[in-house]
Amino acid sequence: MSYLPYAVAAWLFLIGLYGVISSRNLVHLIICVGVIQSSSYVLLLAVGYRTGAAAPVFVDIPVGTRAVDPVVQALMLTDVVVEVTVVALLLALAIQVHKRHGTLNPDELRKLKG
Amino acid sequence: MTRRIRQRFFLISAAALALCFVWGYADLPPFGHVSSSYANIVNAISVPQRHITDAVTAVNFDVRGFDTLGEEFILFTSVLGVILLMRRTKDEPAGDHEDKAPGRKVPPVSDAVRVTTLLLMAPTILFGWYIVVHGQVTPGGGFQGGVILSSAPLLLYLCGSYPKFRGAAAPRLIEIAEALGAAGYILIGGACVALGGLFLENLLPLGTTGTLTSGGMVPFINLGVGLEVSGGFTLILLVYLEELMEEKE
Amino acid sequence: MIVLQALILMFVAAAGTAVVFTRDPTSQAIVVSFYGLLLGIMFFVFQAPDVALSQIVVGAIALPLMIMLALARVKKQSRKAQK
Amino acid sequence: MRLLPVLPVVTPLITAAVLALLTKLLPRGWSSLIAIASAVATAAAGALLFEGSLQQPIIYWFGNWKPKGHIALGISFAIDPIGAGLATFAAVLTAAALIYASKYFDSVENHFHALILCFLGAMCGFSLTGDMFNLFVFFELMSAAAFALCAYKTEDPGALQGALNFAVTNTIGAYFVLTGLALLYARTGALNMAQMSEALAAHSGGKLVLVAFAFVSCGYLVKAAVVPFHFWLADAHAVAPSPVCVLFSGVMVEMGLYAFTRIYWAIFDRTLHAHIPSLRVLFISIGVATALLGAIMCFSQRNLKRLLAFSTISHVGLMTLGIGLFTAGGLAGAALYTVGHGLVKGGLFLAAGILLHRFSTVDELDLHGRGRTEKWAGFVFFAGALGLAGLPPSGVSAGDDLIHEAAQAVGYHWIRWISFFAGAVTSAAVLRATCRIFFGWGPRRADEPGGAPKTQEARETDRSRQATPAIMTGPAVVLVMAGILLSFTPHLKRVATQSSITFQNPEGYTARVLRANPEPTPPAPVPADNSHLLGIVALVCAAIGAVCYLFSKPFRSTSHWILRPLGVLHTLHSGHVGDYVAFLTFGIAAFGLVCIFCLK
Repeated sequence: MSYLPYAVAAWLFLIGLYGVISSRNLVHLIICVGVIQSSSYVLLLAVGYRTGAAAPVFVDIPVGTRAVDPVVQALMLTDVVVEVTVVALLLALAIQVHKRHGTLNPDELRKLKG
Repeated sequence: MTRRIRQRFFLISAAALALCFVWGYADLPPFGHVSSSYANIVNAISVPQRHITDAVTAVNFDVRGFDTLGEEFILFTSVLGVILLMRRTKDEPAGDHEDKAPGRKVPPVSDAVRVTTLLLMAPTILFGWYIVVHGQVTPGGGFQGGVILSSAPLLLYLCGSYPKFRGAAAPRLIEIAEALGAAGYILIGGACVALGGLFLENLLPLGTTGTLTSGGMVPFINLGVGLEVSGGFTLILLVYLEELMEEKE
Repeated sequence: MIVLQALILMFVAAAGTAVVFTRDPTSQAIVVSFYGLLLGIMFFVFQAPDVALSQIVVGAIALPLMIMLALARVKKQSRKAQK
Repeated sequence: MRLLPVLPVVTPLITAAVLALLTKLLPRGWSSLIAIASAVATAAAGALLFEGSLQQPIIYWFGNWKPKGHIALGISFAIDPIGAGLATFAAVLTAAALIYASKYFDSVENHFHALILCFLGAMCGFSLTGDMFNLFVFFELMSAAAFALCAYKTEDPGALQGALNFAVTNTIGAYFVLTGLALLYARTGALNMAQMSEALAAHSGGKLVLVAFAFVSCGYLVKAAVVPFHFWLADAHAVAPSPVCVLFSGVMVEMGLYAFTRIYWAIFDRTLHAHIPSLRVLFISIGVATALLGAIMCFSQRNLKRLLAFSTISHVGLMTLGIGLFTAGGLAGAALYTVGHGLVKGGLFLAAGILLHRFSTVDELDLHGRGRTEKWAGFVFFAGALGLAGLPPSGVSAGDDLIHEAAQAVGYHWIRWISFFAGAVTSAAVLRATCRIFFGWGPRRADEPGGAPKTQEARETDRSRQATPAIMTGPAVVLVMAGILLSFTPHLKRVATQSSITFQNPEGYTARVLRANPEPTPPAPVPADNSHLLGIVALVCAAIGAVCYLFSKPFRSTSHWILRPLGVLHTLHSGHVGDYVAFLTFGIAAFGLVCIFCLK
């Protein structure tokens, strides 16, 4: 267990990369970019976790209780926003690509060779 | 490169990259045993010094508030970007938009669906609002609540009232709300300077821990973020919806 | 607790792989929404309720919605082109 | 001083929000006026910060969260002359681009100006911040604005594809940065650069630090477009609107190099200092490969914007050589080179934009002889060729001098021949295009078997194209003249060297940030003013090469024969996003393995 989360993070990164290079559809490719992003969630989450500690919300627990890392969680919140905005931009691009090229297959987009 | 060459080339590189991952990650402290004095200090000061019970909110809106300012502008920029990318260019035929083509058939929606979705509207808005305002007390805050709020106009679409919504120039109002939210964050920061502090320095009275007004300027930032996020997401979804509806067969 | 954590991590890894290998975008939109939900549950299990909430509203709702809208737009155009 | 350090970031951002707020309400022309004013104000604030930080670097803690017991809590700006100078330069280029665009991109509804201002705010924050995660946030903000701006001409299929390649590769690069950052946080428990540096120095090394170094560096080097991460650059530049290209080429790409340099000196130097000789070999190899590949690809293009884009890649390689020396002189040279190159390249892209405006094409052969009426654009192209070759009064030559001197000091005197070659070839390519377009020299038809195929361009301007208004030629001429006369600025080399010494002082940096303890930096040695005149030779070679290429058929055939094996390079630049990501994976894996095995 002590290295499983890290292994999952690494796996998600690599499998997402594989999805991107082997994709035949831009929408699929964009979702794979999202999978790469989720690797960073898992890694950050694992880095911020403390065995047996509580969530850093001191409502029902007294101040001073051992809590997990709030800083990392704040970073992850930013990360979530970054992901969704990047995906929104990329999907908009993909829609326009389809409008102009009539295809979403990256193999058929050869406008920029050389 | 052909597909096969690309895949082989990638697999070799990925194997090497996997080695880097293994070496790097194996050197990490075992899971659950990472320590950070930064985190410990933040956990220790969030309630006594800031009267904020949710330490994550304390980091996001107070200690590292400037990051969140950047984050708001990432969303703001993306919204502008999506609007820019989806705009109608001159060479496109001015499609038969539903407000320009009154004869367009509105998809039939049964009264039952209409009533249910409208009934869902109120709880959605309430829930979103609840999540926004309790940001410094319980998990949640401007971002999470904002996204929930942005799903309300979508319900309108589901129940077929979207043309009315659009007709009421609501998108324009949402644009204004979004820009105000983004500008508001900077204005709050600037107000701190005007009050004699540094940018984003929390100078307001801190209030009673656990109430909606605790945390000094945090509730204000929270509201600004909620405005910006709900507006931003609504706009993104609206642009996508319009794009979907503009070309009818 | 540890068993639960290990299980959810395994599920996340498996679901991530499934997202990549679902080649048809429409089915993928459903798989990715499930994946978003799983990530949200994982955040809860690992004591990150704030992130869990935003992951669920974004990963299980907003993101799949955008993907569906984009796909619907693309499909409509393809149908039009075929006519 | 309570507000000034924030101004370069918040001025453009709040103006962007106001512009979005007032869209449709402002009369035509006002939004560009407001945007220009905002960029000028940003430049002024940046210049004040530059002036201030020359005396003493400025540390600014947001929200007044000062370090507690030497542990940084809040986010700090750590402003030194190089960062402030870069922010100022970004604002100056933005102002020029906005002035150029004011007449033709003034469609109030499309948020063009607001996006450019967000882009500027992000670049300023990026160059001033002293916090690792804040750097990432501004990196993403910069990227989000850049992706949208790149695809501005949505009616051009190429623009969408170029923007998509750009967005996917850079986003993946950003995730590598984030992964490296998470590793560093796990080891150090800090996000502030100074604190990370201190924690790493206290801890014995280990592979984690090397892997984190590789991921973070490569993530930012993707933005810097060094080989093998360069593929997206030519695609993005070929399709983006010309004023946006000015910012992409002139400053955004250099931001990637800046970020690498910053994190190396602020975080990793105390841990990796003993390995500088190995790192030097690594970065000089990358730089040489980038410079040569860019130069060769540049000469074989016929699309003017793609030609300029590959020349940017080549010059980025030369800047990489400068910072890859890991000495104050090298960094100072790279800094001057950045400014000199950015000004010249900005002018050239604007001139290419003028041609696109008049003739709806930037294809060199289609434009053959048609540019005779466009005297000013021709002048800019000619002057730009001088600037790229490194003719002495130019900023590029000043940078070259410093880099050569620094290289000699650490035993890499042959680097001058690389910059000679890259300067001569890129300059020859621009001269060739100038002679063809503005003088009508050379054959009208192509007899070029290899080389890049012809491309179609979408118009980027509307209204009448009968004449070119002064508002378009003005910024182009001013930028290029500033670029080739930059060396006349007094104390240029001394200020640059002094700033670099401040920059490369990790102990001083940590003391300033964490202990508010200003350590005086040792004064810089006055650099010898020995212009190596190599630029003149490069220019002469470039001129001879260009003229021979245009008039002598045997010369052309020979050069094609020599370049034929390089056809494989054209095949590699396939425009396929999968290929690009495969190369990115390869590059990062190779960089990582080299770090692990050579820097133990």
